[in-house]
Amino acid sequence: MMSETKGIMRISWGPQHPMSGQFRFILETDGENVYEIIPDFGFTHRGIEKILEYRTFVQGIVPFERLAMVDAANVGLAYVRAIEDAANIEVPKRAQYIRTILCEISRINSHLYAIGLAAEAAGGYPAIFLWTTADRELFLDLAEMLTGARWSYSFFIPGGVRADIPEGFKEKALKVLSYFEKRLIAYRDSWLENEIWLTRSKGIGKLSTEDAIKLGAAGPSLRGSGVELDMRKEDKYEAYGEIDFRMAVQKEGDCQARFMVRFLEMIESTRIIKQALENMPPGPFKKPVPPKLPKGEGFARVETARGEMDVHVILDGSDKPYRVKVCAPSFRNLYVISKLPKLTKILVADVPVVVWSFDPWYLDADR
Amino acid sequence: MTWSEEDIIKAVTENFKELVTESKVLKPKRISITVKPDGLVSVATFLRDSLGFDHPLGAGAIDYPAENKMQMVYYLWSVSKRTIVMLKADTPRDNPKLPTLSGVWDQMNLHEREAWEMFGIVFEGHPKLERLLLPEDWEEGVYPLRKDYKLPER
Amino acid sequence: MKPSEVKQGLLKPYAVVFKHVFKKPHTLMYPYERLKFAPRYRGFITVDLEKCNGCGMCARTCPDKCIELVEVPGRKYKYPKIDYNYCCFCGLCVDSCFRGALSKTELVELSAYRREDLVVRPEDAKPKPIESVSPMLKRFVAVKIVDDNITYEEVR
Amino acid sequence: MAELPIPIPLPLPDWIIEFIALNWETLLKIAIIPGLAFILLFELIAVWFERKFLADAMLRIGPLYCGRVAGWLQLIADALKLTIKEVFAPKGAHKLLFYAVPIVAPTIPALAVVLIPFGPDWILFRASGAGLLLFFALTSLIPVTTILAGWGSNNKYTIIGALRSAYLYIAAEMPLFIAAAGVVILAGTFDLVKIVELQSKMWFAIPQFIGFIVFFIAMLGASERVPFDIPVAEQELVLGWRTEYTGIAFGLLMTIEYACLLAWSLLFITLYLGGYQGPPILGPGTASGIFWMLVKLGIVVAVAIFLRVVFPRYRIDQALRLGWRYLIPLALLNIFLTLAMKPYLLAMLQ
Repeated sequence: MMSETKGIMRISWGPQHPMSGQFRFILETDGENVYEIIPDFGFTHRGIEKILEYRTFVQGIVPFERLAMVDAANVGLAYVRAIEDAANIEVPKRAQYIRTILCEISRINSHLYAIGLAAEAAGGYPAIFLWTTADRELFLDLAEMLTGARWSYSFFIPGGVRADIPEGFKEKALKVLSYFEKRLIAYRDSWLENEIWLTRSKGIGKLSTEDAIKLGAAGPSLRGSGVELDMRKEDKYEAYGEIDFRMAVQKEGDCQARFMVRFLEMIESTRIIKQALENMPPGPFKKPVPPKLPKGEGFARVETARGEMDVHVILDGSDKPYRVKVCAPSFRNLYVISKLPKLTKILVADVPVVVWSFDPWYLDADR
Repeated sequence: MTWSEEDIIKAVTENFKELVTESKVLKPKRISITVKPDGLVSVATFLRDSLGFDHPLGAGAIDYPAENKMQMVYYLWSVSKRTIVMLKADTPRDNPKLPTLSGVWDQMNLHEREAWEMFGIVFEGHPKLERLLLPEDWEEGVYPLRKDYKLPER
Repeated sequence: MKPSEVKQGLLKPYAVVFKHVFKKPHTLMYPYERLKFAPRYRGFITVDLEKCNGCGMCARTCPDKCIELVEVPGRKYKYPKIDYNYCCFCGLCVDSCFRGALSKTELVELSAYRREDLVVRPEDAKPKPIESVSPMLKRFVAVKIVDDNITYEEVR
Repeated sequence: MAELPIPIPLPLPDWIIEFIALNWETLLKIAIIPGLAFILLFELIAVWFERKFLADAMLRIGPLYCGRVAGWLQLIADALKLTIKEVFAPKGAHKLLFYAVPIVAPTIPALAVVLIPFGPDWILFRASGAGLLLFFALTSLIPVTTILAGWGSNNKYTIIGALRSAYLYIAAEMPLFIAAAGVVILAGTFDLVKIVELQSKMWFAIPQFIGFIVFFIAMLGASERVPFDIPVAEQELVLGWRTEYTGIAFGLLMTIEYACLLAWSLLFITLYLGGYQGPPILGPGTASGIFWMLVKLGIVVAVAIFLRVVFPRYRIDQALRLGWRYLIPLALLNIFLTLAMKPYLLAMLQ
């Protein structure tokens, strides 16, 4: 429906756009101010919830990771934990630690990707966009050494992990982490305190605490507005109970705050990996699980890099799940983006900075 | 004062004795409340306003052809109570009809559109019941996530 | 804009980025030098016809149904034929094989001109050296991290 | 028959040889140093330098295979590629304007380069003592061509891009005038050669430090370098007013950006960094003057180009606010300071 006020035109900030990714926002604007953002879902809908009903549990992990492949470990963990919750499977201690390590590697990987894109959304072709890609290579090599694949690990199975830590992994990981900490200093100096980045991101796309809760933002977008909700602290799943790390929360709720939350979370992730490597318990890394699981209902909440992903699994006694319902964090973040013009003033030139500060993953939203 | 799971259930069952068909604590910090369709909106507003469940996580439907019913599940969470409530409502499978909750939580608008196009549940009072994820030329009446829709074998 | 803000916000980023000009580039000249992958890398899958007894476990666990058991002339059992058009290299088949007949290799240069060439029959799923596939390859390299610089060193 | 320093082997009619013999010097100036070859060569080198130098900062290699050494042939290859591509006007575009702008527009900044002195007597057009005025008169024509191009392409997005580039240009040009006025007050003349002569002992950058900073920032705005490359931002709706151009027309429009950068940085050097002044390395005459001009040009352009990899870009309203609220008052302050301390500064200069 074309809004009647004169001079409003509809622009499709659409799938065919340098900064939009596989998604379309219909902006109602008068050339400068954006009055309404209408999200248009469904460009990358693959019907993963239907595919999962045709796959056994171990086979189902491979398509499930395609929901947010950049953060494959955390997403895979959500499905596996939901099945384990439904069938009350206990995971050995060592497997929990290995899972935590791979999840944090995947989180750093995803946050680096998000920071690179957010920097490029602000404009030009800043060097930090390429540095993040170069530094991600090291974490991809770490994951490759542990699981055998760089992106889609499919390393978690109900009952544990598929393989043990290879020898030499700990030394290489510690070396990569110390290198990464020095690189984070270079990022902070060249970008976080960058005066022009601050003018482009401070105070833009402000999301207050009540709105963040009421509209249902997720992950760094929620913690950027001062809400203290991090599933790793909430449920203390896997080995997060025994590892001490701080929750990154910022008060202002603007693009810079969300960017800062991701940056601090990367620092915390390096500390988590170090502690997990230090006190890695001995013992088995996998518990045999029968292919057919008893009838039941399972629910899992995992803090992926984009936010809290909730998976509700219903088993009917066969070796395939009866129904898998995924509450994707990017679905909620995209919804919050569409409500932003009513909360704060957004110009057309702000749209990429605001969108990429929520770091939406469109495949995750469309399922 | 910290609300335990039982307090929340007691609070809900007292106010809506005949509407709540079943409510139980699945796991610590996780409650499932099943409600009759006509009491859905009132229980939801009660949950949101007085019990503080104002952070919607999502909503989805489940198809039970065996018991000829479809169940719509709303996942809600509260900052103060730190527990999750699965608000469930059943409707008969042949013509599924449910009152919309987009008035209570605005985000449910999108979830209900998805449930409508995937399962065929009609939400009365929904402002814009249209396609969300499926392509525009998807023919009417075919609901892919129902159990009787067979995935073409590769 | 106070002078400290100018130094912190404008001059410092300039200096930090300028220092990166003197670092070595992290990019590799791919056809001439190639990374040495980890021993567990899931690439081209080779079939050992002696060990395999045609049980079909791998065909059942494959999520995308790309393994099919076919007759091999001159042998008793049926052996897996892998269709790399649909394979996503998840490695579940290798894990599910009790007799260890399938094994992962480091080879990823699998491009072909026709879709049929991507379907690899069991008898020619032999381990192939990488030099045979990418002729321009001169040396293998591995990443060497020296405090905050990355260099590539030759590896045999 | 004036003698020719080097006999021309070509079988030319004698009246041409006569003509060349008479004013070979101005022909040399037009063709080579401040003339056509210099501007085109500068563009090729600047674009190659930008792609190679910024690639290093991004830890990658940049153009490599074109031309045996470090991809120097890449730019000539690109230029040739553009000439082969087809140039067509969109439906309903104003044919005359659409095709006129790519031809007219690059000439204006190129004309501005003519006024810059490369040596005490190595200047193409001294404009009888009003070089600076003519320079500003010429460069203020550039937004006119961008608006004509934007309107000529008959596409409402290019109109927005062209208008934005015009706003930006006005916000950047005002501080440039006022900062240059500071130099004129100190030097007392508009003649660029005299301004350079005055800087023999001390460059004007030191007494005019505020003007120096304002001029550099505003120069980036005027030539649309990174913090201000808003009209060509990809997150805008389109690629600014250049969207509808293809082939060599697009190539010519690209040269405007670098020709502007060249013109403004040359003026920046003559006003603040002592023009062709410098220790006479290649002999006393114009040779060392040209050498020093090129060295200073290299440094200034390198610093300006490197900004692209360090900073994001401003929003249009932030850029305008920066221009109107910070740069212009600073430039005015600079004028008052020079007026107040003129005798002491002149004493410092003698």
